[in-house]
Amino acid sequence: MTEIGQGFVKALELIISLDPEVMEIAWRSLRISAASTVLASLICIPIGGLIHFRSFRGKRILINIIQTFYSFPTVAIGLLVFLMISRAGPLGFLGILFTPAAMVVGQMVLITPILLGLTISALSGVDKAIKDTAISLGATEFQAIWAIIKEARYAVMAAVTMGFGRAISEVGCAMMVGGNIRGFTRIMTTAIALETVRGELELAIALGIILIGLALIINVVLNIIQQRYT
Amino acid sequence: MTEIGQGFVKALELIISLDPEVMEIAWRSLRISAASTVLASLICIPIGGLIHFRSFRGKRILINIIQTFYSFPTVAIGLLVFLMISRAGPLGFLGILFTPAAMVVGQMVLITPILLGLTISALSGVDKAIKDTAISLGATEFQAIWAIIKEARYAVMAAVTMGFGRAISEVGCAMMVGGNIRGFTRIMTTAIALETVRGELELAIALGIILIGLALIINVVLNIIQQRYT
Amino acid sequence: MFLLEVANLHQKYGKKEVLKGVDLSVEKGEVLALIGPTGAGKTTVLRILDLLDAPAAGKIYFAGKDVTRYQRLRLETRRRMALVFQKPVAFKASVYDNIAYALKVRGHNGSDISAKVSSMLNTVDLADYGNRNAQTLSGGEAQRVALARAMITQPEVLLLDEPTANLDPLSTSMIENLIQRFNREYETTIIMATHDMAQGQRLAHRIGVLMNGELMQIGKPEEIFARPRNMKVAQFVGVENIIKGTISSNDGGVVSVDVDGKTIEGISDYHAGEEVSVCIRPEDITLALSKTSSSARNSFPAEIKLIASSGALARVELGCGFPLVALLTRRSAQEMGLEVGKDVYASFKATAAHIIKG
Amino acid sequence: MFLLEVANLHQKYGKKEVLKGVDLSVEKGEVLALIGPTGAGKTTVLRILDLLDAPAAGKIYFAGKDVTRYQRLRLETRRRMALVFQKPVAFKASVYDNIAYALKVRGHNGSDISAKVSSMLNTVDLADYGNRNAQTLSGGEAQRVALARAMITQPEVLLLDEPTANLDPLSTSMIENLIQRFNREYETTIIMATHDMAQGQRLAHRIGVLMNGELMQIGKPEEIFARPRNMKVAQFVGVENIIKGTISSNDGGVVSVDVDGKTIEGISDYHAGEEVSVCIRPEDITLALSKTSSSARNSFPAEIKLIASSGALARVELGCGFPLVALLTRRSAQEMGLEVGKDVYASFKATAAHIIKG
Amino acid sequence: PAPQLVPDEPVPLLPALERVRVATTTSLYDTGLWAHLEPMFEEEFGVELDVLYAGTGIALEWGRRGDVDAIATHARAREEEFVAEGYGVERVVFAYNYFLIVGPADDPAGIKGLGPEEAFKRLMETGAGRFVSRGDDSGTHGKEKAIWREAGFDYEVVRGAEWYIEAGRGMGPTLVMASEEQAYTLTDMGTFLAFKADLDLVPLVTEGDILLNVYSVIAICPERHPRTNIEMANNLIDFLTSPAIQRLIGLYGVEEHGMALFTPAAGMEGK
Ligand SMILES: Nc1ncnc2c1ncn2[C@@H]1O[C@H](COP(=O)(O)OP(=O)(O)OP(=O)(O)O)[C@@H](O)[C@H]1O
Ligand SMILES: Nc1ncnc2c1ncn2[C@@H]1O[C@H](COP(=O)(O)OP(=O)(O)OP(=O)(O)O)[C@@H](O)[C@H]1O
Ligand SMILES: [Mg+2]
Ligand SMILES: [Mg+2]
Repeated sequence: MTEIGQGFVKALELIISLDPEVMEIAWRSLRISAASTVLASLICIPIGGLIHFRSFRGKRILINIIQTFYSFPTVAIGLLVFLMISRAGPLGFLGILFTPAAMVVGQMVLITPILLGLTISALSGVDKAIKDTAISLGATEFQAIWAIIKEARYAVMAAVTMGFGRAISEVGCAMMVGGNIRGFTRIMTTAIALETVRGELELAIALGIILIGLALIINVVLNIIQQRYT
Repeated sequence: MTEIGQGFVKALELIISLDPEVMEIAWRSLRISAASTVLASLICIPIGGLIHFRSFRGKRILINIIQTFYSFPTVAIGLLVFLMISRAGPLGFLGILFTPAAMVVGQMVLITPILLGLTISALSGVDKAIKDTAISLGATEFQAIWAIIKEARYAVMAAVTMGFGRAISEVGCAMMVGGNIRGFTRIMTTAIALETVRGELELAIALGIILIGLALIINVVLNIIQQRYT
Repeated sequence: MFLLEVANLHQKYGKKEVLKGVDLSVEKGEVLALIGPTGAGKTTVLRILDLLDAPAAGKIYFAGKDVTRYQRLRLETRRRMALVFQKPVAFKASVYDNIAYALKVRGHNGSDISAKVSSMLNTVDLADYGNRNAQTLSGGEAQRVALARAMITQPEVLLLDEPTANLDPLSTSMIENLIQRFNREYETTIIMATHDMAQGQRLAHRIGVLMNGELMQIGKPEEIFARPRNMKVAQFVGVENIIKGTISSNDGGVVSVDVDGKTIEGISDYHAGEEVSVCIRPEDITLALSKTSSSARNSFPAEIKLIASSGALARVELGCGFPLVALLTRRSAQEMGLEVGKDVYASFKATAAHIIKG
Repeated sequence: MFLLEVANLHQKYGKKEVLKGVDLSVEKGEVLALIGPTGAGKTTVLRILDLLDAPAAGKIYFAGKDVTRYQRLRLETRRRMALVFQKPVAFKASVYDNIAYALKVRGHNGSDISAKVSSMLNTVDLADYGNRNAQTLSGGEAQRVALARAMITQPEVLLLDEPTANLDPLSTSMIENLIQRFNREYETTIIMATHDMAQGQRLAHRIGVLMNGELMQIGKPEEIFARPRNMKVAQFVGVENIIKGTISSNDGGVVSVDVDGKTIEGISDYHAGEEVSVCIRPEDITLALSKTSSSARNSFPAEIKLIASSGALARVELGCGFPLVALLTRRSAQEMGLEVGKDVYASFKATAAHIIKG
Repeated sequence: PAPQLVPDEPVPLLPALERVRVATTTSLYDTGLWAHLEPMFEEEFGVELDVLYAGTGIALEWGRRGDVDAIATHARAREEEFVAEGYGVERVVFAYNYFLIVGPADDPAGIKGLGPEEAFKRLMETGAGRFVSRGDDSGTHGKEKAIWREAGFDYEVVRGAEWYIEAGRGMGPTLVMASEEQAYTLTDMGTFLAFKADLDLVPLVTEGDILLNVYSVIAICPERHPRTNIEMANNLIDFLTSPAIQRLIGLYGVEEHGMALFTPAAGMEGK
């Protein structure tokens, strides 16, 4: 347990000294996860809205399948994305394997089921009367969906937060498609994993603490924005 | 990409031949994740209800912190639990390191923030009038919380599904505290990770497919139960 | 040509038949009130008219066009109507944004929206409420916001589901004025569900009585109130006196009905020997302290059983061989010194005795 | 001793003062109606009485005990009451489970619950609805379920927020009967918010008029209706004739009020020279075709400006130097052949002219 | 030098800098040797050297798929097979050191000072004490299997034994597990030294030809994968086998551990 204490001390040291490598890794983690969360949200929230809004055969089954993919292991997703973008794969010509772009793609794939599923369940929480009201006031399908999303904005935000959390905290996929290359694709979690297997537990803990600190700051900022604009 | 096709074939082969090792690993994955999800739910749903129900200073901050822990990397959680239960750690005397019990504990820690956070946001989706109605009909605090949870049962179920999904799909923590010991603590995700580092990508994919298949079966069963009893 | 017309509307929820072949047509500028007991299907009809729900069977025509199924037409048509729900919900937004919604979805520009919303806020007397969170309004305020939200586009057809159910009398009359103004100024066609029959009478050109999924009767308010088509409608529209009897003679349209030996005279085409019920609205019964020689053909000595006051009115229950309820102003009741046990004469005209079959 | 008593109740939402010192006390078995315009604070009072919200200031006593703050007492006290909300929500469960809820939380056993619920379902005429999903009920059905859910524990105090706002007249009178039965059979104390003043009059022993967070007047229904304390109450309780004038003389309690040269006589303690308003309920004004020698001290020749019918009544607007509205039964209006432009005599007693300051 | 693109290949989405990728085995990475050498190489050739941390299996797989330009591993048989299949140009040895068997200080099976084959025989015969195996088909695991074979046992029988634990993980975690369980294990020198401070294990068997651990580097065959940066891969091989770098490798670790972690071995292809 002393390691945890020492980890804290080390974390403080790293932060105070603005250790350039740590800063760089943290910044990269943030950028990659933010990018994948934003992109995935832009895709998933409208699609989730559409799935919620329309009634069609197999809707329950579709939602079931989406929820099932919550359980898709990150290593397996990493593997799939790897097979797609590896030079021998169908998207190999893009040449993005072992680059940050690959990590963004991987994380997007990773959090898509969560964003979709949680968006749908957030929207199911909205009173059906809201939908009826929007439609009867002349909203088109998309306008009505947007109205429902706005009603459920806290829960949708929670879904996005969850997606971001999953993106920034996962390691299996990032390792697989990013390659954990120092100075290029090394992010907080792959760095932690590396320090752990190398036995540098204190450093691993310090990085973990910094990651959590970062996440906290982001959460607080998002919350302030949310409260300002509602 | 042919690997994915071959992975499917391999998965089918493994399933049809009822490969004893794969079956054993799958069954162990299931048991461990189910145990941790059930235990964590029993703790988190009531606590989430309480946090939602009561108004107290720092509530928003607390929820913020809980949401922040969505971003806690699984390897870091694994590390913390490891430090607690390793022989030199404060709970070392339990001797549970590298046992399934340790993995259950690790997964519980891992999914607690998600279960708590999603439970709280599920409950926030419930019309405040439900709380007032329950209370005015003479419900005690816990009875009112229970009524709210029942109102939000789909969203709470979605939270539990999400927790289970995260538990069964994560690898960092399981690897760290379980140790991936063949025949004892090897579960689907650690097995996939192992096959991947061994370069046995087809086998890894086959295991991933089996895991998803399992998750799908569980989801369908849960759904049927849910529909039967509502 | 009718502006809005429905033919043979059927609706089902699960196995329950909620509408059983409703036909209805409304002209431009008309106010139609749908009245009927709870669960009759009023809300169901309004939802179908607003093209929110598709009927299980039947057709809807708007301005002559069949709009029942064609998706593209539906939005277009719906934008020419507006529905205020029975339990209006507010968007989680300001009052302003709630009211502006219908304009926003139609792509109006900001300054136009802002002008229209402010004027609408004035109209519904909520000028200071623009920035209030619409979720914290009191019941009546919320109802007014919902009305404003629907009216802001000046729809051709306004569908109102119990528009004043949550309002106090002052607000009610404000809203009623608003509805009337809308109807007159913009020739808005209005179809409203209400359980307040007096309201129907005040506002509507025609009233439809919906019961158990069937349109029992539709016509001018006077007609519905004075000449309900059958027993159920009679009961529902407040005919408290429904007296069973047998026609003993029909003398050129003036019938005598035998009720336990007493004779009530009325106007009807039914023939001698037919079983009928005589309906007399309580307000059509006059009470006098002595036998007067009025023009009323029916006059019975009666004993007062009960007096209850309700608003400006006093409700007097009488016994005169058969039970009879009379309604008069509280003032006359007081002036006549009516009290339980007193003997009076109850009289009503033959034209006030409406005869129905059965 | 009062069963329920509140003293100097204040409530704030944000900066808005919603209750400004309300004092109220209710005896066991009493029915009190709270009337007031929308946004007056009726719902706010009921929520505080049910101990759902804590007041910003003030005290609540139940059976003499201060229950304002003590947590343990609050649950115990709350279980002796029940509140039916203005917009009742149903639990996502069957009608049966909704109604059973209050018994379940009190730990009653299954067979007891099942017996009570079935009997309650009968009472509110929803016997076949036990297994229905409570979320799909029509407006009126939902309201009845909410009432049943509250009444099932036979609470000592029943708080009703607009209990019949969503109901048709038949259901309304059913619910009113139910409320009265409850009050009589179990001596249930009832406090209800309503905007239907006639309902208040029918059901309540006392009526409180709440306006803008203040209890303006409280008293017997007759008192409130006939002798409103001030202009706002007068307007609210439907005194349509409020005529400004100056007292010219006071002759032993009988005052003459000068209104633009015409003189209205009334009963009052105010002295000559004071500015007053004369309130006359429209139903207290009699119309006659010729000048009659009735006991009415006030009689003015008048011209009919407008006639509108509303239910059993006709509302006649008159001009006689000042505007005057009279209410009479439709039948009398017809019999007298009233029509716009016709000249009539409008008369009312001095006792019907209620004089208020200002 | 400008990036060499094969003309009929589509232009990559993110061309950016010229990058050379080498997949390296964990034991080499964990000692910090790569971190030491990487800047020197980048400085000398003006490129970005991406060092990918991998197990032997996945490193070879990446090589087969053309996702890296070179691999640096320590599993001779598999490397030779890789070259024979035509994926690699040539196996170039650049360093070696020794594996060792470590275990709890009380040494329940009494293997201290024995040869590796005898030690394993002892473990099998006495059944006293436990043994943690990497179990991940890594170079180290391959070596362990070879020792079992030399000792005269069928590996399938060995892994069925009750005292035999298959960790299925990298070297570091396997050492941690052995320490926690107070068991024996086979480890490379570099990783053991790196973890030593946190471990409750001592070296027991350190001598024996079979314990030799040879590291080699292989450039990916450009005929198989046209986009291989063969020029830089060759530069890397030349760099690692250059006398200056060989000398540095021979000195690496002396400062920190008091002993060299590697012996330079350029030209010793027969090992
Ligand atoms: N979704 C639904 N599922 C099942 N039954 C329904 C559903 N919606 C309405 N009903 C039933 O259909 C009937 C008609 O309902 P509707 O809401 O149209 O009545 P209403 O005339 O508007 O009554 P109210 O005056 O009480 O609002 C009722 O018996 C109601 O219970
Ligand atoms: N949560 C809240 N936040 C801000 N203002 C509120 C809130 N709840 C109520 N109010 C305001 O308090 C005032 C009193 O509301 P209340 O609901 O008690 O009125 P009411 O008399 O019940 O009216 P109604 O007849 O319309 O139901 C209203 O002006 C309302 O807008
Ligand atoms: Mg309705
Ligand atoms: Mg209210």
